Amino acid sequence: MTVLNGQVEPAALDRTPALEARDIVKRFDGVHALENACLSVREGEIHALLGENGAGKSTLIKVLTGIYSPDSGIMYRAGEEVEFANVRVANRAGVVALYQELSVIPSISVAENILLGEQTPSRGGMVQGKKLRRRARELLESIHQRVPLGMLAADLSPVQQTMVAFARALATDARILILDEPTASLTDTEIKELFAVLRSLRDRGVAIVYVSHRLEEVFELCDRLTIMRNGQTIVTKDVADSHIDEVISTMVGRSPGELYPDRGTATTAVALSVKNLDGRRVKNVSFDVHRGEVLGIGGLAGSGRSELLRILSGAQKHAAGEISVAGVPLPHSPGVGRALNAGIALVPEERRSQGVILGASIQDNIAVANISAVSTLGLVSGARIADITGRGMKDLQIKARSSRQHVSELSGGNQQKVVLAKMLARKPKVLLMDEPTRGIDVGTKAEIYRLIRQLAAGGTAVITVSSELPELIGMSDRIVIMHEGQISGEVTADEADEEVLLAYCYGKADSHDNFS
Amino acid sequence: MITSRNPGLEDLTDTRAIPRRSVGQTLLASGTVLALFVLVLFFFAMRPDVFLSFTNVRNILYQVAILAIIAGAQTIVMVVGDFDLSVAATSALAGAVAASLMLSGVPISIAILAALIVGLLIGLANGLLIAYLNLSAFVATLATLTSVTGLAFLVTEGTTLFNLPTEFNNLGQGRFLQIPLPVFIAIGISLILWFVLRFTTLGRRWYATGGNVEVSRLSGINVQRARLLAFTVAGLVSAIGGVLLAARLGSASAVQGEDNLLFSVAAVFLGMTIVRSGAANLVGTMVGVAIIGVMSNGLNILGVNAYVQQVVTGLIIIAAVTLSSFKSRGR
Amino acid sequence: MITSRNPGLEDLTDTRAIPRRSVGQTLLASGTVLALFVLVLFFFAMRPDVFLSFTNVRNILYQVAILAIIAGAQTIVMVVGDFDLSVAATSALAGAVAASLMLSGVPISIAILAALIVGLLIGLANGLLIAYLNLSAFVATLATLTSVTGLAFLVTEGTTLFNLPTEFNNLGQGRFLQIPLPVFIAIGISLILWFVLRFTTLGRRWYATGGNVEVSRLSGINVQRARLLAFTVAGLVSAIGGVLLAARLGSASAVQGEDNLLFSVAAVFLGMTIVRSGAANLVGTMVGVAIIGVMSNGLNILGVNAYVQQVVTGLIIIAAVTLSSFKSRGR
Amino acid sequence: SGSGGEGSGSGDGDEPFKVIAFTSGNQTPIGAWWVKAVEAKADELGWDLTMIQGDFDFQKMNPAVESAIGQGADVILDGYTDVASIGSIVTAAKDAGIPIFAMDSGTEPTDAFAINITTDQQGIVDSTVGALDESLGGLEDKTIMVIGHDPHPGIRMRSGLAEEALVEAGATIAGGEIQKVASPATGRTEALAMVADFLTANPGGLDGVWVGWDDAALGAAQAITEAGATGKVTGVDATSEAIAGIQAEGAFLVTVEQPWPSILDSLIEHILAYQEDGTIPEKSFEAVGTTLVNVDNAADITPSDKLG
Ligand SMILES: Nc1ncnc2c1ncn2[C@@H]1O[C@H](COP(=O)(O)OP(=O)(O)OP(=O)(O)O)[C@@H](O)[C@H]1O
Ligand SMILES: Nc1ncnc2c1ncn2[C@@H]1O[C@H](COP(=O)(O)OP(=O)(O)OP(=O)(O)O)[C@@H](O)[C@H]1O
Ligand SMILES: [Mg+2]
Ligand SMILES: [Mg+2]
Repeated sequence: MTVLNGQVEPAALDRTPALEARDIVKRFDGVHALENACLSVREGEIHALLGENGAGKSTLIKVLTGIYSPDSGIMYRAGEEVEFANVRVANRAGVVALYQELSVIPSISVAENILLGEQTPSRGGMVQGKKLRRRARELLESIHQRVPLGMLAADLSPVQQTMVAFARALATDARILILDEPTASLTDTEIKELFAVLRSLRDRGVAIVYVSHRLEEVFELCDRLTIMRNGQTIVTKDVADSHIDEVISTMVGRSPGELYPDRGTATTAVALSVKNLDGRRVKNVSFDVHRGEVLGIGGLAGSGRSELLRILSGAQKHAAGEISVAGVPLPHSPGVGRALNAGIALVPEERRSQGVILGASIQDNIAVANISAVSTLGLVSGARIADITGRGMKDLQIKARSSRQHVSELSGGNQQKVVLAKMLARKPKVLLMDEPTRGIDVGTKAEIYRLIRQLAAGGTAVITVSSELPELIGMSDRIVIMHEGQISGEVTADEADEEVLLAYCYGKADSHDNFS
Repeated sequence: MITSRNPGLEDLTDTRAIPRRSVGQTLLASGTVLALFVLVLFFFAMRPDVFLSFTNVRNILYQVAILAIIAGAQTIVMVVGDFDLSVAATSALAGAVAASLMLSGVPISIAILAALIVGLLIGLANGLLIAYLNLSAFVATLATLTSVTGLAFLVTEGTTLFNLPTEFNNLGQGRFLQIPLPVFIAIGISLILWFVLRFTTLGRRWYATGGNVEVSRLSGINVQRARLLAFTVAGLVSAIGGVLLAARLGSASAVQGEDNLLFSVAAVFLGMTIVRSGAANLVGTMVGVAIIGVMSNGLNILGVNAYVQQVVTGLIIIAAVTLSSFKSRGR
Repeated sequence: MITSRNPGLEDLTDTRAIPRRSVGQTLLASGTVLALFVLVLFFFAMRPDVFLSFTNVRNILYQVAILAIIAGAQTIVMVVGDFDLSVAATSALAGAVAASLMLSGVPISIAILAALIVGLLIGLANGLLIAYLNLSAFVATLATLTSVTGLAFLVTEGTTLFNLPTEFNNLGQGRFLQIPLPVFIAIGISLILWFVLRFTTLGRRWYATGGNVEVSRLSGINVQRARLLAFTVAGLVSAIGGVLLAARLGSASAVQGEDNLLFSVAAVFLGMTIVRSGAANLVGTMVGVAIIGVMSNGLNILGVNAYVQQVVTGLIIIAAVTLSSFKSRGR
Repeated sequence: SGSGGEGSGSGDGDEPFKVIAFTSGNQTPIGAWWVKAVEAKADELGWDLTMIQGDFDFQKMNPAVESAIGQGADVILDGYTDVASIGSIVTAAKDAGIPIFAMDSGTEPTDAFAINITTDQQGIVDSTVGALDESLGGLEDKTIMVIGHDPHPGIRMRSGLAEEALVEAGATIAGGEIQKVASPATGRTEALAMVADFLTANPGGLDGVWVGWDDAALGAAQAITEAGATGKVTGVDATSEAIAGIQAEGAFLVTVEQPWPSILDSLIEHILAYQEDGTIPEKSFEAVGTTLVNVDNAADITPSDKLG
């Protein structure tokens, strides 16, 4: 591996790159988001852009598409120096991006979402409605999606929203297509369809930049990769010449340990018991979790996992059923406050809309879930907030300038850690985590797995929902699978393999016995 | 590997087969429209001889015509997700400018043109402050409201300007087929705005911007220009309303039509409840305007004391909106 | 404990070691505060003999005391991310209730208590509509504004009630150490609100709710109760302002202090520009109130024509806010 | 007298006569005229004048006036500001021992003022109701609408008197009570809608509209004209628009001219007497007569918005 500090490997220069960025510097208020970042992508390749959370990938993309103007650095489009004043200019130059965690406009229809702005078919300022729907349908069909065109985007599931946003990116005649963690909230069918589309685009000569924390995907899909660390480009090389461990160690600047820590030994004391729970999407669910146990919950998108966790955490009302913590039954639909006091804490699925207050500081975010803990007689103690924040930031290695930095300025992974920190400060008996590693880099993932284990070792019962089967198998002691709101199967981690789990995911509950 | 289908969604093999609710269905499903019907029925039951008579319906239309225009302006701004507190002040200034120019001998058409340009410029100023200098719409238009009212006082010298040319007054007081001209003008402007919002790329851009500025910006919409245009159009339309109000009253004062501000906002809010997306929309606004018009006319006809009317007006607005929020929560 | 470290991370062993900006630094860094200084300097330069004299400063304080209280109420509601358009109307009704009870022989303290309860109940109604029935704060308080004004007209029978007991009037007109009592009361209420917002769990809950309702709910905050409380407190504080205004003027009318609505919103908005987070905050609001007070007093002292004053007021608000938006964009 | 202004007048002994003048209504044409007229008089008489304009915002005006009082003055001049709204000023003036000379500042005698000269409300009502009576050929069984505006004490008082007079003359009050306009800013449109709606609900059922001030009367007249009805409208104020309406001989029947310039003149006389030797007027309340403006004398009347 040729590590050239801040330099692109000479091999990359043999053809005129479709898009090249050299020595890009971008600072925010003292944060060096990019420090001599370089990227060079060729026509007809899928180019992975890798790096841990906060490495500067999203910032680089925003510079490449004219959203941020760099403090210094040069960009070339097909060998010509360019400056993109705004997104439109970049789009017209054929550079189009699907941005991280920004997808659809909820209040307008699917078709309108797909063909926004300059893409809207029009004549003389008038929208051509028929053409709009036809184009939108074609685009959706090209990614094998069937979403009603007239539906409001607000009514779509998260998966559908991502696919609609992807269709929008395809609507532009992109010569350079940049995708910032497109698969973070997708399940495997969509991922496969996405990959097929990306490959066919590549074959048509489109240059694709692909950001993902799922390295298996990168090795399956990409031709070359660029690794960033702390705002700098560390290396660009062919995927064929790379090994996954080496990529990881380059990303994090040290050699990777085991991704999944060793399992612990669960006790037999029941921490959480759920009996005959019924809700909108959840039907007759019963199970127990023990102290010190890690229970994984799998299933297809929409199978009701998130709703189950939301009911358990008191965030959503339910129709019937009983929940008890350490033998003590909770009142019906207790509300989040009482569930938290009883020891159930939820790390929700949608970080930005449910997990953190973006416009508030890290310490204020942590305080929100711990108001009673940091106050006496209704008065809040700044020292105690600083104390639990300091501890949380240290324990979870939150990367930030200070505890007063706004969460909106943190990278996705660090935002997720803030959510974890605020809930862990409650010292929950039962920790519910909905897709806790979505959008999180491998290094941080390993940290979170270790943290989960460590919590379990301390007696916490942990329930994690995940759509990634290897993750489910790797970190759980026991796995239950949901199908259309019901538990369709349960296996211990030792006997789990992906095939069995998949069968349960589709509700093929033929084989096993031990349903609770 | 997990493979999945679209969650919880009926299998929609043909996307065109989705039952689209017709406009009629949408309207009937809305609590706000229901509230309007209830009001009409109530007043009709109380005064069957009068309330739905031709004269009275014409009366109602005449009384709300200018509010409808101002509410149309407000709708556009609220489509892009902002507010305009200066609509009524702008309309008053436009009326005052037209009147004062006509009184000083300027031809009617030029005076009207000047008034419209003044409205347009105020809208432009609002738009620049909000879209390009990133001021909050609330502060910016609050400030404009203050300054513009001051200007209107300066233009009118604090008095009521009158003795406007008859042809000008006819614009507001003339009739065609027994219906006052302002009603036609209000309908015409509403249709144009409805058309622009619904069928033009500009309208789409406004809705996208109002739905989510950031996504719109990242999708290559020039959101700054979209917002600028929305405020400019609102200024222009408000000015039309103001000129018409001056013609309708045959006079112009600095505070004329002040209550159109709050009523226009109320109308748009009432109208927002009739669509699923909760976005401002012209049909809804007109329903809101109708509620306000019917309410005030009906209470007048019943001879309800003015102060009690005010109390009741507030309660009816709350009832209408609550009704539709129950409805939509039912989903 | 987790052993891996994030490379390239400053060792944050002690987060408290982060340099904290002092209140003074924060204030000085803000364009809005700068605007206030510029205004003060300008008027001082124009009339050095008068503007900063004890009498005039006292005058300014006296003139803004009640606005400061109402703006405090507005701040709380805006902290939870809402608006209250009914603050001024509530204050007028409270003053009217107190006055009318006193005139009918009810003891002063009971009359005041009743007025405060009326304010509290209006706030409660707003809160219930908004937090529990999910009405938009804008519509709900717009409706309350209308109804409450109607009630105030009914209570005063449209007139100005006067001849209030001297002890009552002293509350608004008396002095202590040469400073009028309302100034002390305004300072006291502001301090209490500032303290509540800053140091109590309730304040935290309000800020969290305003930051993101859903996140707050999922963090175990009873957001409905938080919003209900915010509106209720705002109603109560507005009522205090209203009672004080009645005592200050020695009279009560239905529309008394109407302009406190727009000015209170303007003050809070001006104040929001002084903090990084852009959230409503009491210190900022007081800076906003000061800008409004200095501006209006200064222009009066310079003998600026009333209409021109209005024009200039709008321009100064725009200038102040623009100044701070430039500052913060510099980042 | 006067508690000694700070730094005013460097000459010994004969400091200029210090006068504080205030009005709440400077955004009305009459208010604007008053400000100019008082300033002119002060110039002429060599007064040291402090003029405070309140713009109906007592929260702002009262402290300004009181602080001027605190700085000392000989006389206070109140134009058009209801005694009800200036309780705190009255108190401050009493404490400082400064008399208030007022015009049109309340409808009843009060010891708040050294004198308050206003117009004779009963006279206004008598002449306007009389004109209606004459024009309609008697008021017996006629339906007359009375439009008032409570916050203005003058309008409120004369509306009440008009209601009494009309009932006494045998007329029916349309709607059973005085119709109230809520805001002066929208008075004309409110009155327009009120009359239009009443006419629809009771076609041909309105013989006349008695309105407390011209702006709303113009709206009422317009409603009658538009409905093609025959009723007559009376107003008060003698604005140029009302005078023009009367001259057009349409629905607008009469209005009333209130002699503000001569009232101001006699108020100044009283002040000069006080300046001379501290004479306080004998009566603290004076209601002067007004002129009915009808089609015969309309051309000779100076409109109230053209005084300045
Ligand atoms: N608007 C901003 N203001 C201040 N700092 C910022 C801002 N945007 C990004 N940063 C900082 O810049 C650095 C790079 O962030 P960026 O979002 O580019 O990381 P990333 O590689 O995309 O991470 P992830 O994988 O978590 O998405 C981070 O330290 C982040 O805190
Ligand atoms: N078809 C849909 N339409 C609208 N919203 C949906 C749909 N499907 C799922 N959602 C939303 O997504 C969230 C998760 O739903 P649910 O609990 O059923 O799914 P899940 O098993 O967690 O799957 P995933 O979160 O991966 O979609 C819910 O809050 C739900 O409102
Ligand atoms: Mg990123
Ligand atoms: Mg989920």
